[in-house]
Amino acid sequence: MSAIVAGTAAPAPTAARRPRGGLWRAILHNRKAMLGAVLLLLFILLAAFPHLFVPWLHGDPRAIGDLPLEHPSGKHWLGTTGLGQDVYAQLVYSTRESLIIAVVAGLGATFLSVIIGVSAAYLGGYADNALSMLTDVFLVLPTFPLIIVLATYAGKGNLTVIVVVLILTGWSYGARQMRAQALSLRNRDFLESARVRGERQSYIIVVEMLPTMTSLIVANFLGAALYAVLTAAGLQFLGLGDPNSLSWGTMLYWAQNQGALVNGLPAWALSPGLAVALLGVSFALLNYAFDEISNPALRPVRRRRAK
Amino acid sequence: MTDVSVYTDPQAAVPTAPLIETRKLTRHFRVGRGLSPKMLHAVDDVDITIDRQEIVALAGESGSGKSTIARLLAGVYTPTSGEIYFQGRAVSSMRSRRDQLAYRGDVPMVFQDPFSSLNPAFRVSHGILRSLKLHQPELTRTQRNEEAERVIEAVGLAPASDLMYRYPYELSGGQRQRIGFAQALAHKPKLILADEPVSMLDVSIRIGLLNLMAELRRSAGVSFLYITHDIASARYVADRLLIMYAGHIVESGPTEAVLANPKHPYTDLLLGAVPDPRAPLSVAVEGDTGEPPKVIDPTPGCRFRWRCPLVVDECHHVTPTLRLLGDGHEAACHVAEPDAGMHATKP
Amino acid sequence: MRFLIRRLGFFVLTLWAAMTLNFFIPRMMPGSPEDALRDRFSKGGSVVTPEQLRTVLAEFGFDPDKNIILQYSEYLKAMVTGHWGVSIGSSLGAPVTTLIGDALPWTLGLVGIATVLAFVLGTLIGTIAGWRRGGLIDGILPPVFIVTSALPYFWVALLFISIFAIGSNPILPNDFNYEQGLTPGFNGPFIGSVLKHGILPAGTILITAIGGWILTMRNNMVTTLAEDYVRMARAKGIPNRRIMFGYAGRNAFLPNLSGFAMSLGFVISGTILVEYVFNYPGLGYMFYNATVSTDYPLLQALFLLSTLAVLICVLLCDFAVFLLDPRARTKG
Amino acid sequence: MPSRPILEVRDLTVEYDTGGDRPVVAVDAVDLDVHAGEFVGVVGESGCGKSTLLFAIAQLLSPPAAITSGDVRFQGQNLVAMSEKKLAALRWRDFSVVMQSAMNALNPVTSIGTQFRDAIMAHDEPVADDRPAEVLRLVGIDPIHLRSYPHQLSGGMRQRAMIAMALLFTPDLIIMDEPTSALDVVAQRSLMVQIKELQQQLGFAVVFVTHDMSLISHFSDQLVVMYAGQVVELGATRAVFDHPAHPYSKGLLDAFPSIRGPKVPLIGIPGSPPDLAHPPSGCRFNPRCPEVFADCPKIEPELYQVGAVQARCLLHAPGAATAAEPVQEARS
Amino acid sequence: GGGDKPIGSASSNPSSSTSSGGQGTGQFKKGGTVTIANVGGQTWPCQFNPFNPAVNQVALGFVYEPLTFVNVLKSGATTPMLASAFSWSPTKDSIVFTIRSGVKWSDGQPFSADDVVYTFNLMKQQPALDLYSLWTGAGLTSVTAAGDKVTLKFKAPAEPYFFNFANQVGIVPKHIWSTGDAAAKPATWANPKPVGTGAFTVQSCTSNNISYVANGSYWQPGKPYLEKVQYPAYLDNNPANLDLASGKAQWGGQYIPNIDNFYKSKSPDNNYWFPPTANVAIVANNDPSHKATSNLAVRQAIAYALDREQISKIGESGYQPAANQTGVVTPTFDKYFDKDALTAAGYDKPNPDKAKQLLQTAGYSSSNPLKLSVITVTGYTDWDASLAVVKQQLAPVGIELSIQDLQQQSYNQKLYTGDYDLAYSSLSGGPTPYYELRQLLYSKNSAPIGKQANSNYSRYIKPEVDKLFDQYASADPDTQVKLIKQISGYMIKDVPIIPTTESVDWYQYNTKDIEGWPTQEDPYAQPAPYNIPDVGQVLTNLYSKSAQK
Ligand SMILES: Nc1ncnc2c1ncn2[C@@H]1O[C@H](COP(=O)(O)OP(=O)(O)OP(=O)(O)O)[C@@H](O)[C@H]1O
Ligand SMILES: Nc1ncnc2c1ncn2[C@@H]1O[C@H](COP(=O)(O)OP(=O)(O)OP(=O)(O)O)[C@@H](O)[C@H]1O
Ligand SMILES: [Mg+2]
Ligand SMILES: [Mg+2]
Ligand code: NI
Repeated sequence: MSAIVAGTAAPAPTAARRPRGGLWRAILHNRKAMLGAVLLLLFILLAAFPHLFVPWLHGDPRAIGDLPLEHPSGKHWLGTTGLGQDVYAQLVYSTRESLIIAVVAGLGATFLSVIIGVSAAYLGGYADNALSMLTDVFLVLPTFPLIIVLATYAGKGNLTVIVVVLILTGWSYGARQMRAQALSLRNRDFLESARVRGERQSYIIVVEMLPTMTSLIVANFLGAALYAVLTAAGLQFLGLGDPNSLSWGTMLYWAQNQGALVNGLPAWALSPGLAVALLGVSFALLNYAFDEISNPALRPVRRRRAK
Repeated sequence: MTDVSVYTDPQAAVPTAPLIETRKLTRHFRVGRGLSPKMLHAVDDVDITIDRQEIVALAGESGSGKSTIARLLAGVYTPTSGEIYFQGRAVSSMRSRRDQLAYRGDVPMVFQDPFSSLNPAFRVSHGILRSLKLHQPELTRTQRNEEAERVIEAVGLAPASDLMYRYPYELSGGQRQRIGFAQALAHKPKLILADEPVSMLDVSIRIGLLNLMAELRRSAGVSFLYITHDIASARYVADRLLIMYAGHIVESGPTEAVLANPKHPYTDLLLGAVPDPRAPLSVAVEGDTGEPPKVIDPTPGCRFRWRCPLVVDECHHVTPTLRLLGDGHEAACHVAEPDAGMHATKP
Repeated sequence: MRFLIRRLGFFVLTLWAAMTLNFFIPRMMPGSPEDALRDRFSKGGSVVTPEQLRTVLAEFGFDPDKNIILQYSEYLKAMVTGHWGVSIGSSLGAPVTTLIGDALPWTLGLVGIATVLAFVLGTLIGTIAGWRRGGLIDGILPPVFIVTSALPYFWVALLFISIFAIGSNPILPNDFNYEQGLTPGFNGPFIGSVLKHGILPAGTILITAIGGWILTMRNNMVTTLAEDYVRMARAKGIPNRRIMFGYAGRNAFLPNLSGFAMSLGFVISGTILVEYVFNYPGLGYMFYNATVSTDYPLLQALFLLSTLAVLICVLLCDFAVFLLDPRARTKG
Repeated sequence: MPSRPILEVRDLTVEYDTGGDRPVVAVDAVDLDVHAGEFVGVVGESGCGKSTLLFAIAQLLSPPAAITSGDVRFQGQNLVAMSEKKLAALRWRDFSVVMQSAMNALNPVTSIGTQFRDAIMAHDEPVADDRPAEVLRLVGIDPIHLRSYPHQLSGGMRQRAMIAMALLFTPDLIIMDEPTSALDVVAQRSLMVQIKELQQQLGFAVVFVTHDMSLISHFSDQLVVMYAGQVVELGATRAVFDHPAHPYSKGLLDAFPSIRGPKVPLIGIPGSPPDLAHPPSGCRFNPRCPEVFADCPKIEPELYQVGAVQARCLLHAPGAATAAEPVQEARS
Repeated sequence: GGGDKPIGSASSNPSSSTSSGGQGTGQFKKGGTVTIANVGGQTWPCQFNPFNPAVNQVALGFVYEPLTFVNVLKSGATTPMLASAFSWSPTKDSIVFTIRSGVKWSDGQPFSADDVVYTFNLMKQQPALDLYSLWTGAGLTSVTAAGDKVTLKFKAPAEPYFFNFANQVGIVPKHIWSTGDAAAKPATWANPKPVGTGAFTVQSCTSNNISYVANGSYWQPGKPYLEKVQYPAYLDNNPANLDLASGKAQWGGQYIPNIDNFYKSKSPDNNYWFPPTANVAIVANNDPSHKATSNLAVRQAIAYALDREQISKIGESGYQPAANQTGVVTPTFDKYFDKDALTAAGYDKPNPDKAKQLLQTAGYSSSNPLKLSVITVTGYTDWDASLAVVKQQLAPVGIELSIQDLQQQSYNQKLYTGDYDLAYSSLSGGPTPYYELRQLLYSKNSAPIGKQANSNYSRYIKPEVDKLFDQYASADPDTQVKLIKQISGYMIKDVPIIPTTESVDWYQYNTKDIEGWPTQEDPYAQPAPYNIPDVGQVLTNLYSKSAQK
């Protein structure tokens, strides 16, 4: 699992000088962002309307067929599983769960990061100490074993459990960044200006402070989503997910346990991993591009020669 | 700067009391946590009085505590000790949200840095509209918009209907600074705390804002606490001038009197350092390095004694207090004398 | 100095908090060592009463009926004094220290070295890419590694196995840390075998981990290069190499360093998959096993160890920042 | 001037590629001469291209900025065409640069002494061992601070340290970009006086950039007023202050109050500086000019000789009421 | 084939009861190595304490030997090991073993009846060692020696426990276990250098691998033929399977998906054989608190609805044969199998119509479908696959099955305390069906809901059945067969559990160099390397072809 997914280390102070409408334009003008966005869009379509992508013949991803371990063919584009299920159909239908895990866990972790990081920075004093400590404890706890313990505790590796576990273990990295950024904002004059104006603390945190951190929050979300995709796949691959669910990690688990690779069925073994990788890549590309968009210093330069 | 409706004071509760007054206002900061906490005396025993329709300039070295005073008055910081009286009423007694809102409405602050004092995520009208909503809740949405346009035009930004929907980064520094003033005006204030409102601006824009302040005082009856490094601009707008050094007010008096006849050696030094193209080059080389003082756990004595050319023994043991040395002219110096300026600067 | 004392305070507090969690989390898991043991017994086709199982476990030092607070205080004491007890899971009776002692060198050797290598190489490549922004290296490596950093580790591993290690005469071994039958020691064949067995797992770690470091370092570098002191160094006529490493690189590196320490927590987690796929006998798989077999003593020791490892790394990185960044020294 | 100038800038144009439709022309066909031992002040509003001009002179521009035309001749050699290697040899030894903010221009992670040493090692020039201490003493800093790190010095000390560093090889030209803008008036005054003294003592030429007209009035020999990337007025400082020829210069001089003399109402210059990617046609100052007339938006003015100074204003164009002639050819 | 004597019969001649397969004494030259690929899921802790259930798989059979070997695959045929003979008292509450003479411990000390007595009494003193609850559960009252005779006395008829005490208890040397660390803490003693009577001794052990070498002074003349045994620690199936396929390991105990393609086709020397030994079943919760599953009609409906052949074929890739409702594993225990009863009840083939009908009588219909959930263990992928098939089969008769994959821990807890509707489960067998059926159906193995049951998780309680089990212990072999047929009658009648497939020994063997493997034709022991003490039987029979040249 690559841990180093979340954003740049130095949040750019210029980050916030961007109008909202400009974001889409910026994405459209950034090749990496475009590629990432297109990939993500494709996955969203797959998740929303899987049936459109699966020809009527073998549409039910779970249906047990009588032709197990088939090689890819016109009928089964990516072959069949050990139970004779159509791999391609499974791949398409699995998008939904994998995407849900990524998005929900990403949102959840980001939400926690923001709440805890920003509160710590804004409240200061003992509250800051306590919250920072909590963050640090979660950071140094070995994540994966914790996940295993939690997943085991929850008894059943169903979707909710995995998502909750990913959120619980995924927020701390972001919270630290949030806190750092919020600290740098804390004494910015526009916040004091709001205070002098007579605004309440809660209003200042939520309405004045958070929007200026948008780019970091988005970067954080993308990083957390990437982390969630990869970790969830790892968990399911280890058999800690629900083996009856339809998701890429589960497909890999089955492929591994039914010996897809060693039995010469690479399409079955590799395609779910590739899907995970592509979803991951789309998040990583967006994240990377987002850095460029929010920090003009990182934008690619056209080299021009004087004279 | 047109169309500012003439400001009428809704008769304050205590008519004789000054608009705002501080008594022994003190603010200390803790520096260095843990084993050896130290106290930084940012502001010590400061007495300031500002009357209605008065512009008071506060000048002094960087780090001398000017902003801290403004923030204390604005309620961003709470005083370590001492009290602020607004129209005769102690600010610390204003506990309820209503009282506090009312005070904040009367005493807005304009921040030093036009680049960081507007929230980059919102249109520039955001702060103005919020102020109107908080301090004039009776207005409807359209009325608020109209009022916002009015104050934006009042600070000389036209066309307001266009400017107010821009984002801060779409405005120049001078325009932003004016938005800051407009935001303060939206409160229908009695006193605007202006913390170095022009220091970041080009000379060409700077004077426009100073003129605006004078205009607001005249037409809307607003008082100002004008904080600056720039003595010349203080002279341009202010009625009275306060000179601060290391957390103390060291000299105060009518602007012209202080400039013409500085009593405190620091004031003298400061005035001598102001470059002036209209005056011939006076190369009076001071051996002074101009290092700003940090007042950490001070001992009694004059805080300027280390740099003072006139230092006497007494300066090392007794903290000088403000003494009346002329018509409304006070200085905190053991050696300053009441009559004619004793350290003549001009040959 | 105060900085160091504060860091030490943080260290102790965090360790305590983590250890407390480490105690309670496993005990919140369903099942118990008895159940796990019972499951194993029933293979023999015999009837064993739960009471009897408890006697067996009691023999190995497990007493579930003891007051939990008492257990907790004894646990803390045991952890601190190094009396980690014996496994009550699948390695029933094996001293935890021995189990860990056998596995630790392999984990450190494989995952540790690969991770550090990824960090060092990634930082180096990132430095160069950032320095020559828009150049050849910058044009190729960062985009490539964005992609690899998003690949699932185990999937890359499987891919590698199917490429390099399948068939009757594979190029590289797919499992174990060295060839069966070799006697461990400082002899050529053994070391060669260890290296050969390490290539695939380490290569996989490298490929998936290096990307993040390249990207962050590159971005830091680009940001740093815009700083005035870099321009100033150029104005001084200082040679490029010195500017690249001494001025830009060093400053760009600092924020990465603490990021590195923080990411170690994730690294230890990653070893589970490495060891699982490559049948590499290290701590990761042991962790997994201990978890699924409710092996409290082993689990606790492993938790302690990995928490400690991360904390020490954080501390070391703090210390390195302390050495490299004079500002940290006086901040206090 | 009797001797040939040590620095001749001819037709220098610098553009920033912003990715937009048109580049920002931050320096537009600037000509400038600096003679040995001369103190040349460059003033102008924020964003008018002063820093860009300095960096272009010192060949320190980095993308997206690039010199698109013009020469910079220093001691007869064209710096624009010079290779990095030769430039590096020339830098610091013959001309040095003092940057706008000393906090950012000193490498935060190495000591002042190391930064001196870096500069010394980058050049073959023989330097006495105690030279750093000597120059520090020159600017009034205790050499003990060679061991200090930048953050341990106050703003004024850092600025002085920068200036000391610039004096290391006793160059012929020092380029200073607002070296006092971050300082208190008192500190600013004392630093300026010191610079002036050193200049008189050591005889180097100074190009000094600021936007503070009043500051420059006391110290510079020659004055260059810039507006929107162009030089709008040029001449001996006293002459410009006494009889400003360009309405912009007049506006500037009217824009700040004085602490002496009678109190007069001032007006300032209304409007705001133009967008350099889309500058106004004709005279760039015409939208803000109080003396604007019909030709202004149509005809782009050149520098015309007006008494002792040169000004880029159509009021002084040869055909206009005041007798003036273009000076382009007159220069040799 | 040797004599298929049931356990009860006394047999004194070792060579007469061992199987054929080219066995004999000293007929093969020594040499060669066999490598075992059997996933232990852990690295080796290098302990060889035969009383430690976590490690006895690498100690028993290799180093330690039982008194008598009981062959499960041959209905409990016995092979004398450390006891050259045994005889039961007529009431079967006392048994006398004749201890073999001339046996030496691997450290050279002579083996004697004292060691046997010591071993059993140690288990009495240290209840933790008494893995099979001989002293507490089986009613053992005394173990005494007289010359080369050792007598075990029981409170009650104890023949069913013969399998445990004669076959599964490894005899340990008194001279080692009565001193030092071993004596102080026999239960937890690591025993890193085990001294036993077995055919092999531990040469070296690392966390990766255990190397055994032939015991030079082994009591069976000429044996073992093999020089060495390597037992690497595999953490996961895939690497082990790869090594088996490539021939790097020759003896496997592995589930290999698509084995014909992946393993058998790789080499003509690669062989496998999966002898069935017990049932895999859907255990229904018979407790009245579970409305649906305590309803006989529902259980019958499930039993009728299932197409066990299909479950076997798709779910288990055909490796595990279909089971039958009698609960008797065939063909292993064919002689206890009452085929007629099965056919009479209509359970010999799937009958979905009948199932639907039964469900209707129970009040379920397509508009009111029966929703049931079945718990299973995460990681048992073949079970998952089987259940996927079961689910598909139950759907048309109107049962909506949801599959809950649980971690072993949670699964166990639910299973033991009865917190489930249906559970997919399997138990181990024994030399006769009695062993498995008793675990499944004997009321003393049950417990109220919420309390942990020993093995009767379905909570099937029927005094008539209990009585049949009680009679079995003292019955003669023929009566025993009858009793088991009667018990399986209750399986058909009450359908307490629904067997689906028969669990098998996963067993792969490579004949390139090694021969002498157990085969279907010569099932002289359970063949998978994880069976103890059967592994010892196999190891003494294997020989290297290359060493014969
Ligand atoms: N929140 C704070 N915590 C600690 N010290 C503070 C804080 N705010 C101000 N100070 C210290 O108090 C002293 C006075 O600061 P203040 O900002 O009032 O000075 P100033 O006169 O406004 O300076 P400047 O002209 O540079 O704005 C300084 O030494 C400053 O470092
Ligand atoms: N990286 C950049 N990309 C695009 N435009 C730039 C960039 N840097 C500077 N500019 C533009 O170039 C112009 C000149 O900038 P420069 O920094 O030279 O101004 P300056 O006169 O030094 O201002 P100041 O007094 O504020 O230092 C400005 O209008 C600025 O907007
Ligand atoms: Mg201030
Ligand atoms: Mg500049
Ligand atoms: Ni990862």
